[in-house]
Amino acid sequence: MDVKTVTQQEMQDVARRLRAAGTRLITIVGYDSGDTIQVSYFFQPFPEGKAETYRVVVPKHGGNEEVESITPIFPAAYIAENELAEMFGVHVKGVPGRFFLHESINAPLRRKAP
Amino acid sequence: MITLDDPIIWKIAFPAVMLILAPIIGGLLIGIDRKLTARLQNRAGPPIVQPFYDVLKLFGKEDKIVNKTYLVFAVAYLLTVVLSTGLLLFHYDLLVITFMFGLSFIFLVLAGYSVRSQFSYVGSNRELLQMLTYEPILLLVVFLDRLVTGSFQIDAIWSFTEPAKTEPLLYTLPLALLALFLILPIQLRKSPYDIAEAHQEIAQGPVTEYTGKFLGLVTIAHFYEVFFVLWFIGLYFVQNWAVRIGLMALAFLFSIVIDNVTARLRVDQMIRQVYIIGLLLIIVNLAYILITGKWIA
Amino acid sequence: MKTTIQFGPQHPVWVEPLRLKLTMDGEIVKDCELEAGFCHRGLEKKFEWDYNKGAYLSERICGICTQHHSTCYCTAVEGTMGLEIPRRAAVIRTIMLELERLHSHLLAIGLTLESIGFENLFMLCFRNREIVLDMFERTTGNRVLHGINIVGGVIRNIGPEMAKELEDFCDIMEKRCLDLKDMILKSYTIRERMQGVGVMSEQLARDLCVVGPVARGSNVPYDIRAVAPYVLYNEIKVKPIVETSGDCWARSVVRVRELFQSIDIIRQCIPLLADAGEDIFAKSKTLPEKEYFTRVEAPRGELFYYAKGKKSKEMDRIKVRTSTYGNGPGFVPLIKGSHLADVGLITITFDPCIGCFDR
Amino acid sequence: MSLIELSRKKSPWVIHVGTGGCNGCDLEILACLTPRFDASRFGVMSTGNPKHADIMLVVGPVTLKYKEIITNLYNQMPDPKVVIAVGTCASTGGIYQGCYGHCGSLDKVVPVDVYIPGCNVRPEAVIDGLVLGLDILNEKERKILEEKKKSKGAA
Amino acid sequence: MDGLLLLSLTVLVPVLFGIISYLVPGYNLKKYAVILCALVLSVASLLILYNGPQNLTVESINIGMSLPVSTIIIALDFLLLLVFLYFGYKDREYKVLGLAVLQLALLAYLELFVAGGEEAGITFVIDDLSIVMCLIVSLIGSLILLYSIGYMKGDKNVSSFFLIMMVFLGDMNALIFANDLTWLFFFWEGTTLCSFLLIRHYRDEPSIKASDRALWMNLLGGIALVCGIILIEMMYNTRFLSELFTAQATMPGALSFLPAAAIILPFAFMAVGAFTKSALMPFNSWLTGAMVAPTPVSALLHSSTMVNAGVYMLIRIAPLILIFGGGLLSTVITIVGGFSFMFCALLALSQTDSKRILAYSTISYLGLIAMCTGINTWLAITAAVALLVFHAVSKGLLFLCVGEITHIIGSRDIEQMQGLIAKAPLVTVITVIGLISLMAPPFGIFVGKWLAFQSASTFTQIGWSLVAIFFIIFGSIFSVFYYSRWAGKLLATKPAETAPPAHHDWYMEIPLIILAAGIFVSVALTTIFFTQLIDLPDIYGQEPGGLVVGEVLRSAFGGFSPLMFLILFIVILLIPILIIRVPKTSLTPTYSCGTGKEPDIGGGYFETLIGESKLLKYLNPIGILLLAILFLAVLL
Repeated sequence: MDVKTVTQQEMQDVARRLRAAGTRLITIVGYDSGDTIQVSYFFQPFPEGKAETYRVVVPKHGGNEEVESITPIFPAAYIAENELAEMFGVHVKGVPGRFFLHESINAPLRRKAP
Repeated sequence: MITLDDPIIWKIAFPAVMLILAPIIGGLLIGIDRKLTARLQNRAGPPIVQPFYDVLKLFGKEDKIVNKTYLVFAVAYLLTVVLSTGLLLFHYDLLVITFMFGLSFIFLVLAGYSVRSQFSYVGSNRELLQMLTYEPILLLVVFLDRLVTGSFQIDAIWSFTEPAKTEPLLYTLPLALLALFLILPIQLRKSPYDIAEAHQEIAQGPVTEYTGKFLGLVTIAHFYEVFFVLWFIGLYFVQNWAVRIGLMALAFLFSIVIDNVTARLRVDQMIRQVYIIGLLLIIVNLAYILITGKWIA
Repeated sequence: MKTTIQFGPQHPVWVEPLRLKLTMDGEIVKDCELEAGFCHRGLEKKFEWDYNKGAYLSERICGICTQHHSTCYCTAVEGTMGLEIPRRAAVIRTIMLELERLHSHLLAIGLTLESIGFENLFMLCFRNREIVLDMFERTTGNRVLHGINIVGGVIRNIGPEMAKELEDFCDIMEKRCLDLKDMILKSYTIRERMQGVGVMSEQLARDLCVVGPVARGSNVPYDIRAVAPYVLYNEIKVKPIVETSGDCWARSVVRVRELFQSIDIIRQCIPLLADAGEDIFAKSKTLPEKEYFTRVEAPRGELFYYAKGKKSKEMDRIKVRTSTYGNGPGFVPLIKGSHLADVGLITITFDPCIGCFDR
Repeated sequence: MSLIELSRKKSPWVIHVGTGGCNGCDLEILACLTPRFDASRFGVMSTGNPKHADIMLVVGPVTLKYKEIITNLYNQMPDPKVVIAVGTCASTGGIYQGCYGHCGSLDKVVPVDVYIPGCNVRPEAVIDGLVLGLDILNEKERKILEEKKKSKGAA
Repeated sequence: MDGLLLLSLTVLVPVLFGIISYLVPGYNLKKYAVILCALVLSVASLLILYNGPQNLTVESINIGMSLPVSTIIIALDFLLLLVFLYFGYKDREYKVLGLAVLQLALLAYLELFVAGGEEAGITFVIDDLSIVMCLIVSLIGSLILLYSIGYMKGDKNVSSFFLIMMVFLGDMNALIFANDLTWLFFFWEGTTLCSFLLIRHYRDEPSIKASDRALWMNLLGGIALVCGIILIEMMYNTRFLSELFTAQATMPGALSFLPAAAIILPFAFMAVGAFTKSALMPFNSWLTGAMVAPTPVSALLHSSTMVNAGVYMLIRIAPLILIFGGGLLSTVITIVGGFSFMFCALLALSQTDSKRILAYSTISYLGLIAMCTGINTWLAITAAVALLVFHAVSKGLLFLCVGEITHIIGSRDIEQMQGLIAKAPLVTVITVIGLISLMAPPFGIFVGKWLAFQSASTFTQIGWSLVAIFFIIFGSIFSVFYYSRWAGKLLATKPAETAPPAHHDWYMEIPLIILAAGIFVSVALTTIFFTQLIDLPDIYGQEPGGLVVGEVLRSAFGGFSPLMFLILFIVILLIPILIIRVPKTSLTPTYSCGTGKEPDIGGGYFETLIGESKLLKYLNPIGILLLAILFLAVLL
């Protein structure tokens, strides 16, 4: 699988472009590599085409990481971004960030920096 | 020496015995209903006496109570249903019986309203809408009946249907009977019009908050209701006892079959359908009565 | 003042916990608020262990589409390893997937019918479903959680005798499904309740990227079996079944029609078993530090697994994006403005699997 | 055996609570009520309302979010009541042990009377468990009555 | 006892006390005047009941010198119209101005050109109907007076309020007894003035608007009435109601272009006048608007005085219509009444404001009464009188309850009344009794509906009978709907809600208790009431076998015993109330799907379907159409 790494700003443009082309959002996957949080966006061109993956790498700084939301562009991203926010303890702009988890649990998938 | 022909037997003893037997008959009918439904669904189903097991068990349970008001209304509901059944058996004025039966529903509705519970509330609202739906049809049938027989008294209706006098009411009011069949599912709380106690939407509607004994009382009231509704249908149309019981059985089977081949409809659909079809049936029947001149001013 | 209703987490119509807070005006729902997470166990964290055990864990994300979960998981892990599974394993997986679609759709149809109070057909659906479960029991030894997928293939073979039984099963099933179809499609009350209720327009379906029968019911022909074929779907072409009206009726009809599609696929697969070689699994390789994602068309729609290996036996990250997750944003706008009586119906026609949704 | 005790054994109304399992056991409970297994032969009725129920069938490990809800439901059930943990995860936590999102087995939250093991359980096992629960119902009622008598005597 | 004395006790004494209470300073003194007035009025009405029917002639009053009453009344009549003119001018309400001028002209025409010589006649008739009406006005009116002592405490216009209230009662009594049509017209307009002044009691924008609307609609009714009187004098050559029974109708030359059947025309005019006063369908808006007035005023308007005057008039003219062959007119009255009954009940269904619900329900029940007068048989008129009585008691009670509830919770919205039983048990229970008495057997309204149903079944033309039955059935069901919903709201409590100590104002609560007891007593006395107080003109004949047999009400088709059912009803509710004990330990919260959250409940008024804005735009034109049909029915 080939991944295109983009900046947050570029991601917004990409999302807009893909939306205009009728692409579907599959999901957003977060991954904590230790010192960065990688946010991967998976898209499926529709009706046909190969799935595309874009990745935004957010460097960690103590729980104050901010990720731009693509929910305004892709309404389908709402739950995924929520989950991203609550599982990794990052802030996704304009998303409440509490959906699945009990209030006693915080950012379970976030790892300690090595 | 009292013989079987003695009017006392038929005027007092028989109704009194039937009033005592009514919940048992009603319960057994529900048991048969559950068994038949199960068989229609390829299941073995509970034993026929299952409703009595249920009620007895409920009397052995703890009461979890929300407040006193709704319990009062539950008992009032039961007593009113018993009262209207009694009035029916003792051949009181049909109009009054219909209204008393309506009163029992009002008590049930008030019971549902007075607990401030989400499902009771919605259930009571729906119960009222159901009343709004079936009561006009019921009253119109009663009115048609009066039009043909010239009285609201059951005795008069029965003496009217004596074959010596004229033909059975069934011949003059066939569509009214159909209209009664139409509202039968509402009164027996069966699909497609069992919306007030729609288990899948609002738990048990107005009955949601009852536990233990009081749920048992409400269930007994339901037994009476089943008896009442079927007796009411059997009341009208024929004099012959065998045919009358056959008619009741037909109505009962009809309700079971309909219950099994339909989905539950929504409130608005129910109101629309019952009003349109029911009123149409009644108007056509009325026209028939008027045209053939079989009415008494 | 409005009525507020807590619809769930425990509610007679729902097998699984989900909470809808409904604000009502009379019978009409004015506002709907969704709360999930009552099933959230934290499985994505749990997946960071031995990749072989992961197959069993993935089955237990959801007990209805276990085959799809484990197939998708195994494919993802196999993808990171670059492992090619034997053809026979692919055929068996395909048969199992389609069997599972049968039972899942029967369940969904049955629950839909129960939610509108049609108990009789609900029972019929479950009766038919029992035959599928019997078939599972014959082939895998289990009724619900089958546990036959491992990384590299499957652990249970389907022999020639079993293939014969499968053929018979297809005949019986088809006949029964035809009966069921007749009963559902011709029932006046069902049509009355479902047509025009919970309409998801095609535009909304595309905007919210809903998947599976929900999307296909709204005239969006999105089926992973056609879009990105896996296991055997390269050979067995699948034409997405679509309905145009987008209401509860359309979603249910899609499911009913897919029953026959699945039976057809199973029928096509059975002859392939004969000349598919004898191996049912390939020996697995070491787990490289690579990432891979796979998708399968679960009964409820697109199921997505993202796998990232570590240089050990343990996985580094597994992300599960289930079909209900994709459909999740869909039912809230549909419930707004509907009748209270239709709330259960609308949600059930989405066939929500909260175990999947919350993980 | 009094009539009421007999009917208690003949009429178990169940409430089915899915707390966060995988659905497998939920489906088998549904299967219990449907034609093949038909628990309604024994008077079992699924009420979905704790206030009407005698037996609570709990499926799955109790998730943190569900903990409070299951206590609420349990408290709303009138005595005598029986709680049955259906499946391995309700009994012990099962495969989910160690996950952060749940608080382990059911008996940490409410008292459990019958455990039905199996991942997932078979419908036969569920029916068996229900039947076991029936005897406990009457036992519990006797105990409650005794306690009442005792407290009356003490007073 | 001297009838004249009693008459002046019921008519003049309230006016006198009103003036006294207006003049004396301080709330306490006013209070005693009011209490005294209420006492005298009640006693006087009971004495009238005891005294029985008689006819009275009042020609002049002796205060030092002899004054002819007719002249005084005519003078006052013109004065009254000038007052209307003044208010119309003051409020720039041109409808009022125009109508008042028109009425002035018509009245002048009546007095100058039509009125025959000063022939003497019976000026006041005390018969069974007027005794019943007098009892309603005086007893319920007195209770409302008592109640308003508590309610109006601290109001700055309280002096004029009491004055007008008492004048209103006296005026109403006079209206009831009046036999001379010109006098009746004066008292009729008097009620218009009093209600107008009471509605604008608060002198703010909405009250002034509402009062102006009430005024112009009632002036319209006044015009119809005066037209009716003119025509009666022209066609029947008499101005005494009692003489109309034996009058010979002749078509005067000036009206010879009308068909012969038009001799019924004056009654059509009078019926329209009655419709406006009773706020039946096209005129309903003045009564619903009048809800801005203080609650005792609403109670007075709705239960005992104003609106009853309309249906009273209908009951009065019903036998005349029958005598002079106005079958078609009766039918139209039936339709108008039934139409109001059903659709106002439907409108009430969409309301949340308790006073508006009551207002619509009043209109709907008045519609039912009007419908009965339209059916116009012995049974139907009996039903009408019964409904009039029972409705007055229940509705008076409910308005007073709403007033008290408003004092407690500061809102008239029934949504805000949820769980009131925990806060104010007494008033809530009384309200619920009032609500149940309006919908359920065996209370008075049910007796009335039952009679109406019976009489509709015998309605001579079967087609119209069916329409009447249809209206009765649907109207009743709708009423049941909104009343039980309201009662349910009052009763909806949370578990273990404790009541804060309620503040008791006995001036307000004693009338409530008396009226609530009155509901039960009135049902218990139903049979006596029917045997003793219903004496209808001979034209109706007598129900064969009589209505009452023993304790049983009996019609040609069936019968039932109100007393027996009342006892059963009380037993049915008392048994559980006495038996059920709720131990504290068994209290649980309600089932909320396990969340343990208390739900909000409310809403569901179908505004989008049957809201005022939706329905009225169709209903008002239909109402006007029906009025047009009414005249057509007379003329064709």
